[in-house]
Amino acid sequence: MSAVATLRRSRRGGQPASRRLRPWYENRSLVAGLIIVGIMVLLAVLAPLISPDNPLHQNLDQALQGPSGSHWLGTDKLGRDVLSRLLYGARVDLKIGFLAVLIPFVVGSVLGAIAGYYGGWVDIIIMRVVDVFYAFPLYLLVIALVFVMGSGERSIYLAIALVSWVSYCKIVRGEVIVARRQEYVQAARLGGLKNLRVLARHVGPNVVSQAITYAMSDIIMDIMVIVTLGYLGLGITPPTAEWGSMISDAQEFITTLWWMAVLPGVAVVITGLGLSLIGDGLGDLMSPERRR
Amino acid sequence: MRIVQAVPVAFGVTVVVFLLVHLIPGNPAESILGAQATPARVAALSKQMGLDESLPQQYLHFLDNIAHGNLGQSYTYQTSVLSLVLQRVPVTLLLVLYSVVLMLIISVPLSAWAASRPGGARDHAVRVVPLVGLGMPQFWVGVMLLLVFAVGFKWFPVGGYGQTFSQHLWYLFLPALTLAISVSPVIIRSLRSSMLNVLESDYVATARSKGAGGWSLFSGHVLRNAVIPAVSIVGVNVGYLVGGTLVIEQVFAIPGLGSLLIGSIQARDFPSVQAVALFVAVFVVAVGVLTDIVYTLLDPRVDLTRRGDV
Amino acid sequence: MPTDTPSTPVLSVQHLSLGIRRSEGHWDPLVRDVSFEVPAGVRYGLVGESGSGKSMTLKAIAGLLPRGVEVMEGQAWLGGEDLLSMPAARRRQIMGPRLSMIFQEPMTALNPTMRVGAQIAEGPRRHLGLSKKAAMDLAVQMIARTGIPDPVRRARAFPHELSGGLRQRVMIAMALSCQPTLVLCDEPTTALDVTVQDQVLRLLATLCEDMGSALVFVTHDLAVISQTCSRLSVMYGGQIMEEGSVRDVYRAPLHPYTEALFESAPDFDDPARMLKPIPGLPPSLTHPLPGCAFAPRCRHAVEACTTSAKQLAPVAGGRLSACDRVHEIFEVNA
Amino acid sequence: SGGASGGTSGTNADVGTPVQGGNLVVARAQDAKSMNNILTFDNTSIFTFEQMLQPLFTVTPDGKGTTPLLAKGYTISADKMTYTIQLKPGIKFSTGTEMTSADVKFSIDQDTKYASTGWGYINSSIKQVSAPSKYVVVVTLKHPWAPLIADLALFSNAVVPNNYGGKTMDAFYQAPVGTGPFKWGEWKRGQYLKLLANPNYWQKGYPHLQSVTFNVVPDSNTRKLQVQGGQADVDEYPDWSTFQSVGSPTVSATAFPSTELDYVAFNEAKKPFQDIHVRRAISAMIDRQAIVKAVLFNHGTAANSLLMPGVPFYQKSTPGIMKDAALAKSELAQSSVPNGFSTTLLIPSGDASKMTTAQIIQSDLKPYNINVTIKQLDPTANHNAQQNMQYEMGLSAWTMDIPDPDEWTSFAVDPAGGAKSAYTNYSSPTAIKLNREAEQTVDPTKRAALYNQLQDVTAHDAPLAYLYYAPFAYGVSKKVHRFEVTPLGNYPLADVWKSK
Amino acid sequence: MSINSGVNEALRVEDVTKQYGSRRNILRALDGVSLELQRGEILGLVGESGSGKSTLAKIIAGGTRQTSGRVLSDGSEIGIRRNAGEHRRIQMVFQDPYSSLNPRLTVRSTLAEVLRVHKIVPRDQIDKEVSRLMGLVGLDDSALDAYPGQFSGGQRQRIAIARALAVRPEVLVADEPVSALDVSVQATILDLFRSLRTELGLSVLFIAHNLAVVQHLVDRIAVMYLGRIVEVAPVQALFADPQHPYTKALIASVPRMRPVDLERAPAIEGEPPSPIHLPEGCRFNPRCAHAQSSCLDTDPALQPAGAPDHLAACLFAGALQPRSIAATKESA
Ligand SMILES: Nc1ncnc2c1ncn2[C@@H]1O[C@H](COP(=O)(O)OP(=O)(O)OP(=O)(O)O)[C@@H](O)[C@H]1O
Ligand SMILES: Nc1ncnc2c1ncn2[C@@H]1O[C@H](COP(=O)(O)OP(=O)(O)OP(=O)(O)O)[C@@H](O)[C@H]1O
Ligand SMILES: [Mg+2]
Ligand SMILES: [Mg+2]
Ligand code: NI
Repeated sequence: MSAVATLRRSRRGGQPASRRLRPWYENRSLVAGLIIVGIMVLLAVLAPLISPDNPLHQNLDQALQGPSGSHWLGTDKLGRDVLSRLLYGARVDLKIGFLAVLIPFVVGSVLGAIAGYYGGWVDIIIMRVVDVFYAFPLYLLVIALVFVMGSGERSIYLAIALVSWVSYCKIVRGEVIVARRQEYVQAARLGGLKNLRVLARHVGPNVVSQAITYAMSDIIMDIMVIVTLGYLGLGITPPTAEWGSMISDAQEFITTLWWMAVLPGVAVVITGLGLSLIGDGLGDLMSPERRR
Repeated sequence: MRIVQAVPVAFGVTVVVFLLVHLIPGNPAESILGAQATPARVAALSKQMGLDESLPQQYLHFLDNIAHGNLGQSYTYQTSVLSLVLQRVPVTLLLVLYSVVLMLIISVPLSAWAASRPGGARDHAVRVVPLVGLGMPQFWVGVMLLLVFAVGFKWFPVGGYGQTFSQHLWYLFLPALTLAISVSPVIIRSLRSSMLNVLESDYVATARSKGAGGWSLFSGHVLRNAVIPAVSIVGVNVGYLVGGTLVIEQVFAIPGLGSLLIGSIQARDFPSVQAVALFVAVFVVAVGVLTDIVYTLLDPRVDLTRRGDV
Repeated sequence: MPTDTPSTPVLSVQHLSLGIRRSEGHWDPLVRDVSFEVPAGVRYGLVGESGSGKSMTLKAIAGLLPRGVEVMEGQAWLGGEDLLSMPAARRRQIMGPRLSMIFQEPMTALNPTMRVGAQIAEGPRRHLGLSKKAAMDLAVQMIARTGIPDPVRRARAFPHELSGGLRQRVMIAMALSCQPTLVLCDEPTTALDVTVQDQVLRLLATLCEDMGSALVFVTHDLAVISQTCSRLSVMYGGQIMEEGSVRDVYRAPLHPYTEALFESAPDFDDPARMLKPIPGLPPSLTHPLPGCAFAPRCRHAVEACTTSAKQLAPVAGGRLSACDRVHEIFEVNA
Repeated sequence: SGGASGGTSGTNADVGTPVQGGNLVVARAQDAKSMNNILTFDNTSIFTFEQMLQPLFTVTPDGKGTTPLLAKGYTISADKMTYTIQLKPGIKFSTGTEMTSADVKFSIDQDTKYASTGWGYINSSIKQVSAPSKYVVVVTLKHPWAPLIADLALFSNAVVPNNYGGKTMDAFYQAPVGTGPFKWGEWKRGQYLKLLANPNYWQKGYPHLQSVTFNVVPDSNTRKLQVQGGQADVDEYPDWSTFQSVGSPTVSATAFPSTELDYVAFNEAKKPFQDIHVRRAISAMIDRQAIVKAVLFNHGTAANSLLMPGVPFYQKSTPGIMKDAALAKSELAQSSVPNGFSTTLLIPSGDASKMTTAQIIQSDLKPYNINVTIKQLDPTANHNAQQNMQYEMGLSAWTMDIPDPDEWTSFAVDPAGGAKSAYTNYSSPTAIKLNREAEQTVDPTKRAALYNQLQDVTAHDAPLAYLYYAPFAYGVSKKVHRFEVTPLGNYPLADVWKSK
Repeated sequence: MSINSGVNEALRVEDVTKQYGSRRNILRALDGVSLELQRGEILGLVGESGSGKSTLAKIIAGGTRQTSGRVLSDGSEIGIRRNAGEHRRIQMVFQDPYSSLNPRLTVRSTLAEVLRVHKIVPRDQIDKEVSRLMGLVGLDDSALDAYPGQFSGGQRQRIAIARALAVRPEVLVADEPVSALDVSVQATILDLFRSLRTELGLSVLFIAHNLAVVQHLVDRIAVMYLGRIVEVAPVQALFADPQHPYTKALIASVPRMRPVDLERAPAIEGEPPSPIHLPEGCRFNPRCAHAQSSCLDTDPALQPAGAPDHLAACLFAGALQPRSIAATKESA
């Protein structure tokens, strides 16, 4: 009842008369995240130039060595240089992370936006489908699908895409429902703008930040999925240098040569940290009204 | 309302479970029989599996069988899948519940601690450190915990499940902890922000203006209100926890649904795979419904009949 | 009736300044050098535009400043004790029996998961040492006194089950349950309908009178002040511009800002009067100008107004104004 | 014993007097699948039911011969077509009933009956089994058959009560009854399987243990930690990579000599592997020492022959192809694809050793412009792909189940053996003839000569690229005594004991 | 019911109802509302919170569909699905200037978008038109490339009005356009509305909860109570001689600049009943000081009371004891 009234007057003067927009570079999380991920991307791009060795080059006489002058981070069980593999792994994992997130991001966001904006039956149907997929834990479906489709990069993309669009759908739908109630969206609609235009120009940009924030952590999730698939013997086809398969290869040495699993793990962690910082920062930046 | 929604979802789940096996390229009977495949056996099994029928017919059969509690025979163990799954369900259930409890024990104090000084050093620590946990594969965390607490300190057994209930609790501690560690970052983050919301809310100010402070404020006004959003977050993450058991049960040699699933997948024991997927999905849906009910009990504002259009 | 003599006010705020600490030694001031006194049993109004620092002042007194905002200097004396430098434990003892607060949004100011009776009873249990049962009885009694029908049943309701007006009555019952000497209200009726506002204002006044509690009443609505209070301060840009009795100020303002405010506000009984908006924008609190905060928008402003800081000073007849040119602009009759 | 060298052989064996009682805990990667000894193919199950079900003959500890177990002895008729076997009297099933020739006849017949789906093909030379008296069994053959006694030593011919003691086959194997040192306990599928000491065991004083528990522990690190922590006594199959680290003050890491041969199979149905030069060239490119080092951590040896050192008639001097750059070059030059080609190497997923091997082979072939793509399929699909010949190169291994080379050679070189010559389509008339002759030659010397020739021919034709002979790795608690694994992989537990 | 014939009518609402909710819990936000708006007229709409003011505004502007009834613009019915032209004719201004502008678009793009979509002016003249609009609402061109976040509430409200004016509407529906503003700016927006009416001949439906504000601006007033219009009259007539007891109470409740007697009982008792469970008979009867037994079973319709252009929905309109506003005035 008076919820309407409450909203009416509480905003009066909520903000100082002219709020200075904080420029993006003053956002500490965002900057830190960008630096971290930027370094990672740079390392990945420059891998052919800076890595000390060919990541596929085997040298069995030098297998399983600890860090040393010639191999800064040691060698794996085929005598390959771990540092080089880490650097090249960044290429594969960042690529997979971004690609695997892209399709579900787009598909999920679009469906979520449609469900949230139009509501009614469209919403009910889409959301029931989402609920169905949501009932299956990510790992379960991905593992089962990869088994069904056979291991390999393409199956992994496909399995992840099939499963993880639901999260984006849910997030974007929720945000769109909130945004739809915003007066500027109503104003746009009453201004006679077409639904698609309202969605794309007025709703979309204001709701996508949550999805992007989620995508950042989703990339990590996807890398984890790959790592776990590797553990179950379903990962990326060898001998490709890739963090997940490096971790799963090193799995048998966890109790002895522990750093072999830790190093790629650290790479994943750092990337994850960078991405979540970016996510946090973007969240702050893109929704100025949502103060932390 | 949620219960009504759960019905179509349950049907959808059966469709997905059904398609999971029937989308496999080639004749499932052949891949099931593997080494022992002779044309005669393949034909016999195809008939037994009803593969000669049309897909919708097969699905109806499948539904009919489920309705009669008949989930088929396990090819590896040669026993009824239902009994196999039912044997495992309590194990996984206990593991999941256990990890939820541990997760709460970890995240509630940490998030309260962080929320008490937002923007401070401890807040940053609590927000960032768990991220590290997010980047560690669960199996890796599990083995490390084993190494330290089971082999090193000998406080816990190295995997297994035990015989009695108290043994179960002892055996499952480390795996449950591993799972708890893996979801805690998410939970801590959202708990922290819901606690912050509560702490900054007007009614906490009101409580302060009545002279409440410290523990009486926290227990009387903050906790319950902060827990309400947390309940749905926990509910959503139960699916993730169940997914985590797949790997964790492997690492800790726990005879739950997860290890049954992985084993069955590797052995192409499709009836078992279907049954586990079905049970897990139904479980997750049930948890969703349960979460809603708990939510309603905790939050007097929610009327079960009127959710969804809020 | 109040026992204190007028010379010992219930509340005396002295040189209160609030700010946001940016870095060591650097502050963004929100409230600057605010001083006023509330005599016992008096209903005191604090009026001003949005962002003028009314709520912050009130929150500082109640010790409920939001995170980041700090007291830079000043005292707030309540019966011989400085509220601002008081230890938290002592403050908890005082909050309720000596000092209580009513908030703007009755919707959000009540704990949504607690029955209203229990919320009212919380204070008396803590401060009056009542048993659970006795405190509950008192709560029901208080509900009845606010004119809510069927108080026993209402005590068992959750806040969302009540209408806005009822919720605000519950807030009043809660604030007055320990018979405080001073009640602070922050726009208690802004969220209510006029008809309900009318009821609530009357109730608040009557109850305070009955209990002998003094009231500090913050609002942006001049008409509401005139209906409720006997003295008031007009705030602008974190400072008090003018102070005096409601009767005097409304009849003849002694500050250009007050004057402009009256001119821009519609008066229901004088529809023919043209409304005159105040030109310009409200002041930036983070970059305060050296002179009078109102100078950029003031139609009487002269060069001097923009250079030197202005102090709230007595003018005549117990009235104070922060305008240097008050004698030139206004006809001051003692 | 044979060429399996490396780790220590035998366990902390024979010190002190055996302690009676105790529960032996074996941590294994997978659960047993079924106790049905005539239909079950996986080793985990086999090694389990072998503790309960005994055949007439058994394998000697060196794995190369047989020795009577339930049988007292046997005689062969002059035409080599009839074997008359005497049974030891007084042998009882775990139920307490005595075992007689009727039980033996039933068991062997039952096995033969399931030839198409089970192990019964091993009895294909048997015409008839009869039980003329309580302790005598007569086996009549269709043709002379040298490996018969070895065949009868196979677990699928183990003796179970006549007519399954009145139960159906399925019901019987829910709780099987045999003459072995242990009897059925309980089975929590996926968790553990427990066997109890058989109080009616016919060898007095055995077994020492009161029970054996096989725990399922899928993760190899966990298995290792369990033995080291004392929660388990035996770690079945520790990874070679961590094998040395399994050893600790309380655990010995033991490599038992085996009959395992790991090889690359070339599918001759696919081009260019029908070309002998291609096969020989690739064989000469593979650095077996490197594989032994990287995969087995030097616990095995490079393989030179179709037969394994633990198998009778293994010829140490077989000229199997080893890494030889010159040979590789010249063979490739003579082949149909002198400039190299692209192909795939199929491996089962989840097998770290095969994955490592595959990567080494991939890198070994690369300099010759042979681009190998590694393709992983889950174990069952991998098996199917091989059977259906839908692969180009594949990694496989073989372990003997009976102490006679025929089990393997028939599988590997005779397309009529049902396996298309280990799924390679290899069909050499010489090899086929040699194998058939050897089967029917009872005289050991003559047999040896035939098998030597066979080993030479296959070494030259290179239908398989032999990689290495690997021993069996075990981590065994030092509290456990007399734990021995035969070259066939099984481990009799009757005289194993555990100190306090 | 309406007195004026259609010629000079900019907008007409006929017997509009709006129901929310389903089966068991039907909420009647609007229950048979009829209203007309003359050309160049500012019609005020007041009423208790939840009485359906915003709902009516949204139905008129095409934001929601009515459950039944008709909306006519220029004498022709505008359908449920509006085309761009129909949208153009009626524009809406919202209450909260902080959420009614897309925070991610500059003022220029906000305005230009509408101009482009509706092809109001040729493309090359969009910039010029944007400047003209800014002038119309009293803003400077320099503000064009700023984001809404950089403006004060009053400025934002002007921008929102400029956006509504961009399509050159005939009717402006303003839902509490000044409630969220400070008094010092409120007056400028009121002035703006007044000048828009005189300069552009706009018809405005002006919703407000502050009677003092309405009094200053509007020509006629409609009072709503629980989904019904209970009284409509020219502004002077309404304040001078309110015919419906609710209107009387509303007027008596307005806080005045002059001190009043707080001891006097409030003008109205109780809270508005739930719109889900409407009372039988006159919906104001539970709170009405004049309620008779006939009020419990007759639901009065809006009919002339006193003057022909003064309508009230009370059985006793005109016959009630005048508790006149004049009395209060004199005492002040
Ligand atoms: N949590 C906060 N942190 C920092 N600054 C704040 C905070 N809350 C309010 N402010 C600022 O403090 C100043 C004074 O705010 P205050 O709430 O006292 O104004 P007010 O006079 O009560 O206005 P209103 O009528 O809108 O309630 C404003 O400029 C506001 O932006
Ligand atoms: N989308 C909706 N769904 C359900 N009920 C609604 C919806 N919108 C409005 N209502 C209800 O319809 C009634 C009329 O609401 P409306 O917003 O039109 O009132 P109002 O007169 O504008 O009130 P206020 O003065 O508070 O703005 C209220 O009871 C409200 O709760
Ligand atoms: Mg305020
Ligand atoms: Mg409204
Ligand atoms: Ni075998």
